[in-house]
Amino acid sequence: MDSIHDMGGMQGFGPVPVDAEEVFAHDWQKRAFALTETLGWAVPYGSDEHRQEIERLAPAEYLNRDYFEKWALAAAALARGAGLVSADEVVTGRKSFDVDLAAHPRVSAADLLAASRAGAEMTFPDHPAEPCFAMGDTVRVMVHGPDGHTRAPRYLRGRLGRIERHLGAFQFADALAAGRGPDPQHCYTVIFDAAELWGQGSDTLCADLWEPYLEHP
Amino acid sequence: MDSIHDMGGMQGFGPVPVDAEEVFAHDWQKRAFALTETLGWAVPYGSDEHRQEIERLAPAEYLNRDYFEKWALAAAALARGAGLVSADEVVTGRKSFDVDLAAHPRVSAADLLAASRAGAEMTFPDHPAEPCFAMGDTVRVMVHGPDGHTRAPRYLRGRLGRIERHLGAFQFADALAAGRGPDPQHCYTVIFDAAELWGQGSDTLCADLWEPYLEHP
Amino acid sequence: MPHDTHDHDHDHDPLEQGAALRVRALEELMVAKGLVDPAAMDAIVEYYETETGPRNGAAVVARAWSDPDFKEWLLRDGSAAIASMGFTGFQGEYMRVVENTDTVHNIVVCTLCSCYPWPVLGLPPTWYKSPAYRARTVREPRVVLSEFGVELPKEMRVQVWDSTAEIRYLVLPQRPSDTEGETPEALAARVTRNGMIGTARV
Amino acid sequence: MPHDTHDHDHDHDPLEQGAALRVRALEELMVAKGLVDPAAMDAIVEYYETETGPRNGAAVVARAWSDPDFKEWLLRDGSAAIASMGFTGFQGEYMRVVENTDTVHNIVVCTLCSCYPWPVLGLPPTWYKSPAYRARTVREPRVVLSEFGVELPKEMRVQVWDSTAEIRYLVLPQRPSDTEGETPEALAARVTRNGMIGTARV
Repeated sequence: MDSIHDMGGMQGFGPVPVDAEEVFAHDWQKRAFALTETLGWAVPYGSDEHRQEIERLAPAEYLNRDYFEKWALAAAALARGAGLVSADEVVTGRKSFDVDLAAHPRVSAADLLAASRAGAEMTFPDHPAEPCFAMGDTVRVMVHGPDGHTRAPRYLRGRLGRIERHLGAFQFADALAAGRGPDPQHCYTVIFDAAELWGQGSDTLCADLWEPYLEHP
Repeated sequence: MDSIHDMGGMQGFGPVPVDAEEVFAHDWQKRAFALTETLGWAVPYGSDEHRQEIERLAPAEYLNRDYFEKWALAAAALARGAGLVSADEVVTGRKSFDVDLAAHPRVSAADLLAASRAGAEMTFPDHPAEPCFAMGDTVRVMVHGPDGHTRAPRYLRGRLGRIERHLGAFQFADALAAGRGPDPQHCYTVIFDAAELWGQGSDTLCADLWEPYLEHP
Repeated sequence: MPHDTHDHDHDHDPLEQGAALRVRALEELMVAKGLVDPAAMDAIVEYYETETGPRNGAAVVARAWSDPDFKEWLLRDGSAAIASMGFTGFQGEYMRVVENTDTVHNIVVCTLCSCYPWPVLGLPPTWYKSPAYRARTVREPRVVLSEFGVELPKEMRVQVWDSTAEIRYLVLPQRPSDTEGETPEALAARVTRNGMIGTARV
Repeated sequence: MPHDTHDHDHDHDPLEQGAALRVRALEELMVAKGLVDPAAMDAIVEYYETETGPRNGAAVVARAWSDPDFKEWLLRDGSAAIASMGFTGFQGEYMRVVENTDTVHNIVVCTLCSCYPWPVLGLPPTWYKSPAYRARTVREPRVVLSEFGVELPKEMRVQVWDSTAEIRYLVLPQRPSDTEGETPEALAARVTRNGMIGTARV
C-alpha cells in the first residue's frame, strides 16, 4: 500500500533533525518498544505484519504520532485482530475477558533474550526455483502497487536499474504480511542511477527487491 | 515541490466522504475564503503564489488543518512576505505599524465583483514559439521535480502519454509562483493509459501539462 | 485498529475553534491595516453563494440536451458557449466540456489542490477537496465511483481529467431516455452537481 | 510563513503525555491479560541499551582497519564476519558492509520504516527515523549530508542504500591517515555511529 509511510523522495519535511541523537527521548518509549517485542510472541506476529499495521494508520496520524507510540498501537491492533483483546479493553486499558494462554503463551525473559541474540532465519537456501535475473541484467521495477503491504517503494516504480547482487531466496514480506506464509522469492540488490530516478545527478542508489517486483524491460 | 499536496495516487486516506456535500461547514470558512480573495489585490498575489504558499506547509499541518484555514494562513504568509504585516501581528492579530496603502490599495466590492465576473486572461495568442509537440505525439513527462511550485504531479513523472490537444500558450505556473512573471509556455492535454500509470486497468487519464514538463521519449 | 480505537486527537472542536479564532484575528488585522474592505469580503461571499452554483451548469447541460447546435459549440469551444450564457469569471476562463457516451464516462479531479469550475458549479463541495478523492480518483476511479453508488460496465472506459493547469472541466451527462419533449427548465432540474463532476450518472 | 508563525498544535506535551498514558494503559492491559511478562520487557530494554550499540560496530570497523584478512572477509560475507565477533541477533541476520573509498561515499537509509542493524549499532537515533531523513536521503543525499556537516567533492560518488528488504547495512569508513600504529581499541574510539551510517566522515 502506497500510503504516507512510503515517503522516499517526498519533499516538504524540512531539515533533518541532526541533533536528535537519542534512541529514546522518554521512558514510555522504552515500554512501547518492549511491549511490541514481547507481545509478538503471544499473539503471535512478525515484523512484516507489524509494519503493515503501522502503515494502516491514517496519514495524518502517521505523521503526528510518536514513532514508538505507533509501534505500541500497531502491536495492540494485532492483538485485537487475533481476538486477544477487545476494542473496549484497548480504549479503557482494563481487562474484561480471559484468553487461552496455552494457545498464546507469553515469552519469558530468557527466551526473549535468547531469540533476540540468535536472530531469525529468513532465507531458503534450498529454494527450487532458478533466479530469473543475473548480475548486470537491466530490470524495471513493476509499476503496479499492490493494495497490501509491499516493500517496493513508489519512487522506484517503473524505473530501470541493474542487478547488482543476487541475495538468495528470502521469505517474502508481501506474503507474510498478507498471511500467506513465507512464500520464498529470490531477492536482489538493484542499483539505480540518480538521473533515472530524479532526472539529474550522477550518484547511485541501491535497494533490495524481491523478484516479483521486477521485470525484464 | 513534491510535498504532501501532490497526493495523486497515494493510498491510505480511506473512503471518500461522499456525504460531505457542503461548500462551507462553518461561517468562518466563508471569511477565510473572502479574506484570501480580497487580500490578493492589496498584496498582491495570484493563485499560483497562493497555492505555493499552501504547499509550503509541513505535511502534518497540511493534513490536519482545515482547507479554508490553509487558504487564510497562506494569504497572511504572502502579506507577511510582502512586508505588509509582521509575524508578531499575525500571531497577536493586533496592528503594530501602518503600511503604504497607496502602493497596496485594497479592492472595493464593486471592483472585486467585476473582476470575479470577468475572470483573468492567462493565454498568449501571439506567443512566438512554435509548439514542440503535435497531436498524437508520444511524450514522456520529465522525471525531474523542481524544488519550487510545479504542476506536473509526481504520479506522471517519467510516464509515457500522447498529446491529446494543444491548448495554446498559457502563463506558466512554475514561473509565476517563482516571481519570474508569466513566462508563456505551450500547454497540452496529455492522455495516459491506466496500465502505464498503475500497471493495470484499461481506463485513461488526461492531465494538462506545460511544454517544459514534457520531452520526446 | 489504532485508527479507530484511538480517536484522532486533532479533528475535534478545539482545533476547529482555533482555526475560527485565527481566521477572525487575521481578518481583523487585515481590516485594521486597511488592506481589506469588509464590504468586499461580504460581497464576494454573497456572489459565490448566490450567483454561481450547479444550477448554472445545469442550465448549460439542459441547453446542450435541447439544442444540437449549442451542444456542438459547447463541445468544440466550451469557454465561448458557456460565456454566451453569462457564466464567466475566475476559475472558468478556459472551459472544456467532456461528454459522457455509451462507451465513455468522464470524471474530474484536481490532485494538486482542488481546481473546480466556479462559474458553472460554484465552489467545490467538501468531498471534492478531501485527500481521499484527490488521491484515489486518478488511481482507482471505479472504486471511487462505487463509493458514490456508481457502477459502470467493464466495457465502458472511465476517462479521468486531472485539472493540473488552467483548463476547468465540466462533464456533459447523457440525456436520460425518459425526457423526450421536456423543457430546458425541466431538464435542468434533473442535472445534479455530481453528475457534472462525473461522480453520478444523471 | 504559516508553518513558523502558527505553532504546530500537535507536537506539544499534551499529545506526548497522551501517548505515554496510552502506552502505559496498553502495557497494563497486556500484563493483566497474561500476554506479556513485565520481566521480559525489562530484560529486552536492558539488553538493547547495554549489549548493543555503536561500540559493537566500532569494534568491527577497528578490526577491519587493523586486519586485512578480516576486512576482506567482512566485505565478502558481512554476516559471518560480524557474527564471529559475537554481534548477532534480530535486524542483523543478513549484514552487508559497504566500504567508503576515495571515490565512493556510502549512506544508509530506510525509506519505508526505519530498518537499522541493531546488533552492531543498537536501536536507531531519532534523526534516522525522521520523515526528513527518510524522504530526502534517497533524492538529495548531498543536501542531507551537508546538514550533517559533510561536504563531498563532486567527483566522489554518493552511493545510497535503501534498506527495503532483509539486508542491513553498515558503512566501513576510511581509516584516518593519522592513525598508524594505533591499537584496535584506540581506532574504535575514533569510529562514530554516524560514520557507520554514512552521515559523517571518520
